[in-house]
Amino acid sequence: MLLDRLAELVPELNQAFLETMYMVSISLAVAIMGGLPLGILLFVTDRGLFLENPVVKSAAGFVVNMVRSVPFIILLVALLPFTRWLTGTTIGPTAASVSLSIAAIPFFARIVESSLREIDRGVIEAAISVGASPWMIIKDVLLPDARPGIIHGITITTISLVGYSAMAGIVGGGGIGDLAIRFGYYRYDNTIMITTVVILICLVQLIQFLGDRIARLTDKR
Amino acid sequence: MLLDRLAELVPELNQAFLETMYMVSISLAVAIMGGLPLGILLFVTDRGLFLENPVVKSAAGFVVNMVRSVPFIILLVALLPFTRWLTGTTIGPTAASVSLSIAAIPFFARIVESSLREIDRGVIEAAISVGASPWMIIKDVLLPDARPGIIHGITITTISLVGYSAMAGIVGGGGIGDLAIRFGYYRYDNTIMITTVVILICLVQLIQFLGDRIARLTDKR
Amino acid sequence: GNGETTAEEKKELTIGATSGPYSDMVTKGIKPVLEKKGYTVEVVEFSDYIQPNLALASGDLDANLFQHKVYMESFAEEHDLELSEVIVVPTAPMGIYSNRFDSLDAIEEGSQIAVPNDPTNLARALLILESEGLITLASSFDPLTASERDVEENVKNLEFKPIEAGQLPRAVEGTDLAAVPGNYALAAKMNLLDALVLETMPDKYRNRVVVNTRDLDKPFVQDIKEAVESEEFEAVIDEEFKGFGKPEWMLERNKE
Amino acid sequence: MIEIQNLVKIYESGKQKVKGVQDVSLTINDGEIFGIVGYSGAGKSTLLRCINMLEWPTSGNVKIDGVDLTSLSRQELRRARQKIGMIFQHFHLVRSKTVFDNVAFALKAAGKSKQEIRNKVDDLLEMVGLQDKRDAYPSQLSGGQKQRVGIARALANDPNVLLCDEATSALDPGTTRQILLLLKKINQELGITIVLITHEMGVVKEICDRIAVMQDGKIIECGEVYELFARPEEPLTRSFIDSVLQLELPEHLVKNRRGTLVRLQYRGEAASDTVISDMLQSFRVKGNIIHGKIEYIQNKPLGILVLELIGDESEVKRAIDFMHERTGGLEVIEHAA
Amino acid sequence: MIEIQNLVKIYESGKQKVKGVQDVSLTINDGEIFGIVGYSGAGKSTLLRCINMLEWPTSGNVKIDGVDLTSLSRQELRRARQKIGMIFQHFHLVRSKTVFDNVAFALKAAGKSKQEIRNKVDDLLEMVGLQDKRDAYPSQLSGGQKQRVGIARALANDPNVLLCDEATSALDPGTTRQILLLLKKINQELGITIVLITHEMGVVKEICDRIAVMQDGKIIECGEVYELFARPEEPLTRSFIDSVLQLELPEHLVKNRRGTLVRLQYRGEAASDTVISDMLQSFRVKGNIIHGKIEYIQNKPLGILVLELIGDESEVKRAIDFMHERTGGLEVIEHAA
Ligand SMILES: Nc1ncnc2c1ncn2[C@@H]1O[C@H](COP(=O)(O)OP(=O)(O)OP(=O)(O)O)[C@@H](O)[C@H]1O
Ligand SMILES: Nc1ncnc2c1ncn2[C@@H]1O[C@H](COP(=O)(O)OP(=O)(O)OP(=O)(O)O)[C@@H](O)[C@H]1O
Ligand SMILES: [Mg+2]
Ligand SMILES: [Mg+2]
Repeated sequence: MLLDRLAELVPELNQAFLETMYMVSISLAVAIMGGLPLGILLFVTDRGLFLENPVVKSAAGFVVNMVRSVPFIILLVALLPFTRWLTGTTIGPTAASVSLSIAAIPFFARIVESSLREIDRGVIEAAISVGASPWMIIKDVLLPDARPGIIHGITITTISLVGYSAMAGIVGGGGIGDLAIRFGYYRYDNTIMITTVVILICLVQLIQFLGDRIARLTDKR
Repeated sequence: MLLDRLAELVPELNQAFLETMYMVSISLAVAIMGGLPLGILLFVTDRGLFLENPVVKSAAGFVVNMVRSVPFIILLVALLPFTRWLTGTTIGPTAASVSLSIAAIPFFARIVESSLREIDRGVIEAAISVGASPWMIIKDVLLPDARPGIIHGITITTISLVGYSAMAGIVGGGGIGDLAIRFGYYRYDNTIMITTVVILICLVQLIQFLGDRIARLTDKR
Repeated sequence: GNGETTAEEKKELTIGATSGPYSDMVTKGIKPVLEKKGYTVEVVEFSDYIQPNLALASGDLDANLFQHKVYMESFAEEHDLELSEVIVVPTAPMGIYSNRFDSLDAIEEGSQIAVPNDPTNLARALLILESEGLITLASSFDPLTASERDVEENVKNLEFKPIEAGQLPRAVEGTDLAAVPGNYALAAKMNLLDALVLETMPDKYRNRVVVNTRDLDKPFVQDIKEAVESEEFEAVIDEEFKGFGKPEWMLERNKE
Repeated sequence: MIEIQNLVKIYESGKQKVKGVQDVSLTINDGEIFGIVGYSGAGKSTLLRCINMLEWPTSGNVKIDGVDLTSLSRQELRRARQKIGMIFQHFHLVRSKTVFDNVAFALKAAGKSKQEIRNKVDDLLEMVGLQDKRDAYPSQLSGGQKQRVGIARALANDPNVLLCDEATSALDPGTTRQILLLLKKINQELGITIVLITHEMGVVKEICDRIAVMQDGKIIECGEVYELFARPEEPLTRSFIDSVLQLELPEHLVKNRRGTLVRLQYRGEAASDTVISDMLQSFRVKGNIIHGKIEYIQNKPLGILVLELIGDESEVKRAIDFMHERTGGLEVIEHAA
Repeated sequence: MIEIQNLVKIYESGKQKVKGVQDVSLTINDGEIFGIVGYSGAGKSTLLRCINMLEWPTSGNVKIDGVDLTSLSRQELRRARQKIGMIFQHFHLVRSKTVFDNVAFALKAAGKSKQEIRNKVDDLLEMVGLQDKRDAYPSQLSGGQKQRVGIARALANDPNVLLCDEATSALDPGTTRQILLLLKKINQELGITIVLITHEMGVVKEICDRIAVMQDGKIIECGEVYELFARPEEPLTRSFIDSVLQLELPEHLVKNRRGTLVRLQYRGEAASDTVISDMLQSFRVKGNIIHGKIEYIQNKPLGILVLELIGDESEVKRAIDFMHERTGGLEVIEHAA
């Protein structure tokens, strides 16, 4: 009976899973594309670094903190016009991805900044001493050396996004987490709730496993 | 007129602010007390480390990921019996703090793990070579050397908690974020919305400032 | 929803509803009938009471089902929208539940009452309490922005605890009183008859299908209306939505 | 006594295997100062790190005073390590602890009391000349200062065995000498066994009793310092010794010589002989000492003198023959033009 | 030409001020190999780091070929630095890049093409003997191998000035010699100015033209290597030179001496004189050379011989007087018992 129930759910779970993957991938991609440069900016403009610039540093820090301060749901509403302009719709996974992405950028930026801080200053000095441009130092010294830390940060961000994507339900985003909430929370359907939670656990374990694996492979220390 | 309105709001904002502080402090304290040991455990039982133990490592990793996979709202529901047992109630800021704490522990644990990974292996070796016990290595080498990273992690966690605490509204937790959602979002009260968002931004800036400050002071590199 | 296609051709509908019985009602009761009429229907679930209207207004939805008349009107006014109702559907009555007190009279001074934190549902809770003489509401009371602040006189000094509506059934155990929307009470397998008091629900507080006024004359709106009026729909209600209070038109039809 | 038996350490990185140490067997006696020299990458650090099990051997074992370290429990191994001090090539100080706390850590690890720790650390810092940097953090120290903190830490628990990985290579000659004197002193007074890796043959000469020369993970030559300096067998050993005993004759000397250049080897007691004096007084040649280097290693002289003999050709030849007879080690470099 | 004028560098850590370099003025000529020596913590690294502005001076300035580096724009400073190679005391390699990529980075910084980079890096690796470690990561290298990567990187852009902070202290004597020969070669063939910090006076002796001795952030003595070795004025300088030229007479020699011990100084051309020979042939004393060390620095000999003179007391005295007359530097250590 339980199996019947589950069999019946398969298409729905399937779709929800795809929606989750869709939202998480988009937001992760945007978070990386936006958060990485922003995190680097936060780091290199810091005191004592090669692009020291208190004004830029404070401005970037302020923007990052501002986005991080606003509760997700408010951010989501505030972003609706932008979402509409960008995706042509304000509901569904695509629309949900917009706010997820915007929320993830500053989070990831902070994590990148934190990883970069762990780099040995001596190595940066060595790069400065060969006359490398800031861009080269970033590309060929900071990023490679912080890579294991950044990959850990990506893992943390991805898993946070999986969690956050459950909130996509507010705008009808769908996904596994939303399914769990819609059925498990609102409809007291334990079968779906447990199934979805198990799927989420597996997904997160997989993400963690891959993240650890890649971090280990790229860790040349 | 606007000023009148604001003056009228002061007691309410005040209470919400205190509620936020209350929830964030409790959950932060629990996150640190729980996440720090857990993060250390994840690190020291890893391959090549001085308490290498694949079984413990996998078990701890599994538990951490499990908690992280479950959407916050489901976690909150799942924890209701525990919350009631612990606090005697399932609504209000104290009850909300329980689920916030439980959600923050594994998050912070991963951040701690990530910071510890940045420690130079040679320093750990030096500690091993003087015959220090694992406990001493943790206390006197790992924690001091990872301190700036851990403090950054605490900043990130605190700011995330401020954001998450808005969800405390689900169980009537209150707080600034909830106020923003209830009045600003549901009831279109822009005065409250803007006021609360400004308060949140200030709060987050303050947390970031303090975090950066302390991290810098403890950074002896 | 493809708002741009001409009315005659429109065969693809997107209907929004809140998570729970109302989206189930669309999926199980309305969608099959519409599909027979040749429509393809997509149901979008929301866990929120603002987005379904905004999405409707923006054309992302063709219709939604989650709100009562008073809320719809206030919302439309507040947001300067042209919304119109299509037809009222069966709605589960909100009830005040308690594990501590057997009757409203037994309620002690200063008891805690968990109420929904969204204005739609909160308004209904406040109206029940007012009708039972436990509170009086300010003249400025507006269902769109109702909050515990609208309480003028609080006879038993009830302490209001706004929490998320879906959480209310779970709060019955932990608080003195809880105002639980009927749909969630049913989902949580609570017996509506256990309530200390149930909402006496005039039609204006029953949920209804709502569309943009500009669409009101379009065939698909008519088809939605027909679907709700169909025998099949009522059969589904009787089968799967036991305890939902039927609207007047349905009751009258049955009387005939 | 440290007994190393058939020690092998292979590093596996991906598919590649790098041989760190290949089948090394070695016995280091109690109270000995044992030097390890060799090219960069020869496996010296790896060998040293296997002695206190920082690097777990791929095969073979290490016994200290008869106890096989690979067989110990974690707890026992910890206790054993407290009596094996180690000075690292790259210092490895805890960045967030002051100089004082870095040294105190070792004592805390051994469970010493606060008072004991305070006194001992202050003594140690005085010994390495860092009292005034007591509260500085590693990042505020120069390379040599860091190295000295490492030395103080290694000596903190009065170890029986001290492992030094290029302990003085970051130090100026003055400090190096101080540290070497210190090592010698603790070696003699407390009987501590010292194993030291160094690149400076001067250090070997000054304090080692025996040395091992490593190449490609193997020990290619091992013996008493004097013996090795006096009669190196392997070309590598010879090239290392040259850095101390080498005499490079400036070209212009060879070119502008007026007589015959002979190289006279001093080895063992022969050095204190009066051969040159006797020769000069027996033959009619003028002897000009143009280059020379004599080292006293373990109180025995070892060295070379280059003489220019000016005089009648036959007389010079007789003088050379005379010296040949008296000493074994005479070599004619350039005959008179 | 590197002109350092009134350079001051003060580190501020909290309220404390640490003086790294205090008012140093110095001119280093083109094509010169300039050594800097001094105790650990004397400020050598700080001074060197001020030359390419890695450390921004607190006051004073540094001109290279007449250009004041403190006045340059970021862009110009970058270009200037490409022509100032630097070898770091602690290597500072990018951990996540292979040996090849670490060296290639410097060339990329200078905007070289892929092909050029490949050829040049391979040449450089061959030069420092690391072809087989081309694709290894820094963590898989021994200390000396890392150092050699750093050297290759510093030389990559054919710099005009090379700053070396203990470039050879992690290297075995064989590799050290190779690297020194290399430095000397590039200095002579390409006219590169080299400023090097070292703790090994042997290195100074072998390749430096001039040296500066630092103490407490100041230069206390500076001059031609031979001059400084021959006539050190400061006690610190003398103590450093001792590490190369020092003759410690083993105690038993002094105790068991049969005659009078005299120390004969070789300085300049005097060394090639026949004073000992003449003395021995003029007086009835036996001369036994028991210790000695002669170094050729910049092709001029500098050294000491210790002679034991055995014979009649008055004859010995006359012999000593004779030698006194012929050379300035004679010292009687111990008279016959
Ligand atoms: N972790 C590692 N992984 C792979 N190979 C390694 C590792 N550590 C050392 N090696 C290799 O092992 C060999 C021996 O290294 P080791 O550090 O013992 O040399 P060493 O004799 O101490 O050299 P040096 O004098 O330069 O310090 C080298 O070829 C080195 O590349
Ligand atoms: N970042 C810093 N903050 C504070 N003090 C510093 C810093 N760097 C160096 N110092 C101090 O400046 C002085 C000079 O240091 P420097 O590194 O120049 O010495 P050094 O001559 O290179 O010594 P070594 O031979 O040991 O490398 C030392 O007393 C050191 O403690
Ligand atoms: Mg080594
Ligand atoms: Mg230095």
